[in-house]
Amino acid sequence: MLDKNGIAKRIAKEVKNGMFVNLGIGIPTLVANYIPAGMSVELQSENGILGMGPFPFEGEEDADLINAGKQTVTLLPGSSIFDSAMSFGMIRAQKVDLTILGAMEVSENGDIANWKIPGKMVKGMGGAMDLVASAKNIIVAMQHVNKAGQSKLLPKCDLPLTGIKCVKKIVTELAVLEVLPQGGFKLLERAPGVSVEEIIKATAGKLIVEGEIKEMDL
Amino acid sequence: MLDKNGIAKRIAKEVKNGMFVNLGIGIPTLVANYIPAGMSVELQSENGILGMGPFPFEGEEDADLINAGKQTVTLLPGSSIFDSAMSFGMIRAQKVDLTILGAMEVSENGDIANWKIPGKMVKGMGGAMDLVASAKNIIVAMQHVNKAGQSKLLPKCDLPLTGIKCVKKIVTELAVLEVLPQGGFKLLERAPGVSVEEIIKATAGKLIVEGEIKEMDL
Amino acid sequence: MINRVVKNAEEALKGVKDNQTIMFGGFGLCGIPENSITQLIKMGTKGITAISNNAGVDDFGLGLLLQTKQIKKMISSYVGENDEFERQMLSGELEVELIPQGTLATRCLAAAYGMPVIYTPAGVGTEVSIGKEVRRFAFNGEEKEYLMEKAFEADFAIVKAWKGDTAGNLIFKSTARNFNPMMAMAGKITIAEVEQLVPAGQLDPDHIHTPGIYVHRIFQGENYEKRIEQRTVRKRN
Amino acid sequence: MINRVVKNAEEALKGVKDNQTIMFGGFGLCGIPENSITQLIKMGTKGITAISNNAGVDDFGLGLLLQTKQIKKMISSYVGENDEFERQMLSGELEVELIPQGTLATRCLAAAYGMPVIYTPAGVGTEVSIGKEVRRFAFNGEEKEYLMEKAFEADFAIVKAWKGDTAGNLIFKSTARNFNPMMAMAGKITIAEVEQLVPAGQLDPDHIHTPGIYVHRIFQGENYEKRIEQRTVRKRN
Repeated sequence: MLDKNGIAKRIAKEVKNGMFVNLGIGIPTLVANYIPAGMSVELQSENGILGMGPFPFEGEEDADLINAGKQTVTLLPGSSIFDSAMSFGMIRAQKVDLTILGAMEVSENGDIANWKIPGKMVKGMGGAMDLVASAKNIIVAMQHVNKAGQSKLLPKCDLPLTGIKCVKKIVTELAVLEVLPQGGFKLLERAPGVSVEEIIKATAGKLIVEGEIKEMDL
Repeated sequence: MLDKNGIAKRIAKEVKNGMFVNLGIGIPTLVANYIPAGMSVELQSENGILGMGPFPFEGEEDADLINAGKQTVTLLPGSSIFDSAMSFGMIRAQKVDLTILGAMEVSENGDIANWKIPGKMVKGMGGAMDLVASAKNIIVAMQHVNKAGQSKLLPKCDLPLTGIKCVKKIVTELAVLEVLPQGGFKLLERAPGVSVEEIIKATAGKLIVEGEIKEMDL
Repeated sequence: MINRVVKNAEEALKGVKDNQTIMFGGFGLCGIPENSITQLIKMGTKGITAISNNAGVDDFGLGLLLQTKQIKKMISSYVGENDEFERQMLSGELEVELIPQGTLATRCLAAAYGMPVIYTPAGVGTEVSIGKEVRRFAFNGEEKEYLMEKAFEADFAIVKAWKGDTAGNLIFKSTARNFNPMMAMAGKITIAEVEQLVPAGQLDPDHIHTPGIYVHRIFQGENYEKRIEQRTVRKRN
Repeated sequence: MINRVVKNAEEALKGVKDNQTIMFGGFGLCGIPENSITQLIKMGTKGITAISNNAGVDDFGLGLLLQTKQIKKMISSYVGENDEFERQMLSGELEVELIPQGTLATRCLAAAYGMPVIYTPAGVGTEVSIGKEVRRFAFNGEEKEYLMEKAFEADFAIVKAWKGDTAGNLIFKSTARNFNPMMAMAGKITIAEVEQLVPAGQLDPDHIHTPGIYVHRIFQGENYEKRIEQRTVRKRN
């Protein structure tokens, strides 16, 4: 079973040379720590950065330079700053190659719910609805089951949707799964020490298990 | 009767302090020469300038700095440069207060034709269709009659239209006329030495003459 | 050059009335018009419909106008980090319209560029699409559904820039740019406060983010706090 | 940083095939991609559909590609100043689609910003509106008709910038900016030639007009002529 850093590490393997990547808040943010040093990748932050760098050294924080999570960050050489219209313009025009974000629920046809729990204070969708509606490649990083022990990989989302038919891949503490175009979670890899049976038990939506399922190579 | 410079000089009186103005090619360009020195006016050139200045001194031409007529120009203090999308964005959003352009024909309901003569080589509408469709205040600078002696102020335009119901005022070598919202050219002023009868004769569209028509004060 | 300078926030905000719609630039606490917010509190303007990506924090930014109950409605994409906001929202005192961040940005752009509506795929198939026109378009070899979203109409836009000149031209610094340029272009009347106001001619025309034609009133702000919402750092090794 | 640099025009234009749609930045002869036009002539690429505000003059700019009959169709707003153009157009060898300049710019912006269509009032009631959806919208207290115009789809966009860096970021100089930024953002593959190519990190991120994400190939151009179409001057007194 993976911890948060393990999930991030596994997702980092999906990041390829030359990609522009948008990382959501939470586990996705950790992915940046596992991108190999020699790889050419640029991080987009939807408040208006391309080429976002790590947190600043202590004492070098700039109130005018934050990321979409409102954290102080830095810029790398070759970075650029732009306004929010251009930022979401480039997201809609699919210039960002890969979007990694968290979710509360994903359905077997790729719907995602990650912004609202009825009855609880709703903070808003931020840029998530724009990202999931436009991105050509969306990977969800999340726990396989919620705190109540219920599967978050469902036949149909119960929570209000953020976007429909958009999730391509899911990485959880238990497994890597692909969402098939015709529907269904295809099991690709098991987390170290996790059995296929455990994954079957934790998956409420249609799970497709074909052939031998290899353990992740981290 | 006015010459081209006279028409420009009369139109310059329509320019008020604090206006952003777009001047078309031909007579409208001359208007800039007659804006009083102390007046705060900024010229917009639709290829991407606000605060356009006069032609450069000899030897100071910059190939990268031209106006919409492709002439070398200069920038005044407080000027800004922007791309064509923003330029026409500000035109559509009616940020430009006054548009002055030439015409081949104007109809009594304010339609304008100034881009195409069937059977002749058509060069294109450039930015004229955008300007006339959006500008809140459009003044046409033109000759009252064409070279064949026919009136250019018509009941209905014969030539292909550039825009509909948009012209607010017309200044010709003979007169200043307002296009009424309900239709019709209302005669406002006569050019020096021109009689109302001459204007009536030169106007094919509905002309409204009420009370005494004063001579222009230039 | 058309001079757009006014003396201070007081003069800049003249004419702002109760029950108007006001755009506020900024993302989180970054690039917010601090002086103008303070002035609105002084003026006590009520019933504000605020178009702003966020709602500040309890004791800073738009959170201050929530404490004084001057805001009637928030149109935002994300409104966490604010207890008083939550209280007013749950009690029904405050009306809240949550819309996708890109939709918020693009509805500003639409107003700025004289486009009455735009189409975006954001929110298709979600509750955001309720009551909106859904239309299929093919674009770049992919056919999908889009929502029609309307250009904002705001009585005032209040933005914060780094540098500005007397002609109203604005330059933003780093991610304090965010929503400021589009809102500056979208307001019926636009008010800009700047950290540095310079004479016209001192800014390179090629560096200007927002041309002065969009900025009706500009003033030199003072005492900027520029609070950091989430101070994240790494250690030197 | 993702390196976007290619050696020269030859390498930059690899993959451009006959019968493709290409956007060309520039207004008149100002800010046109001179090196790439020369390279297209060398390559002899035929059947080009060119999206460009103008068509150059007889012996410079896109006029050169007209002389070699490599252009099948021009989508432009204004095409004067070119005898060969006129001859080919009147003889029917060249297809010409004239559209309003703002529509041209905004159809680029639509592609750049992932908006399948936009609405503009330009051309309502004229022959430009033929075959297009006309729709009434109210905006800022005025109700009027708008035409629906589609985002361009271009296989390549070829632009010219003043400075660029190895990450593909572009800065334009003065009115050589014109259509270049929108086209750079609108091409499926975007090629940028620059007068000065500098290492990533040398351009101020706040000054960049076109972020490198939009620019797939960048190269240092050479021998820029930058011809002036209408040299207008005043005398010193």
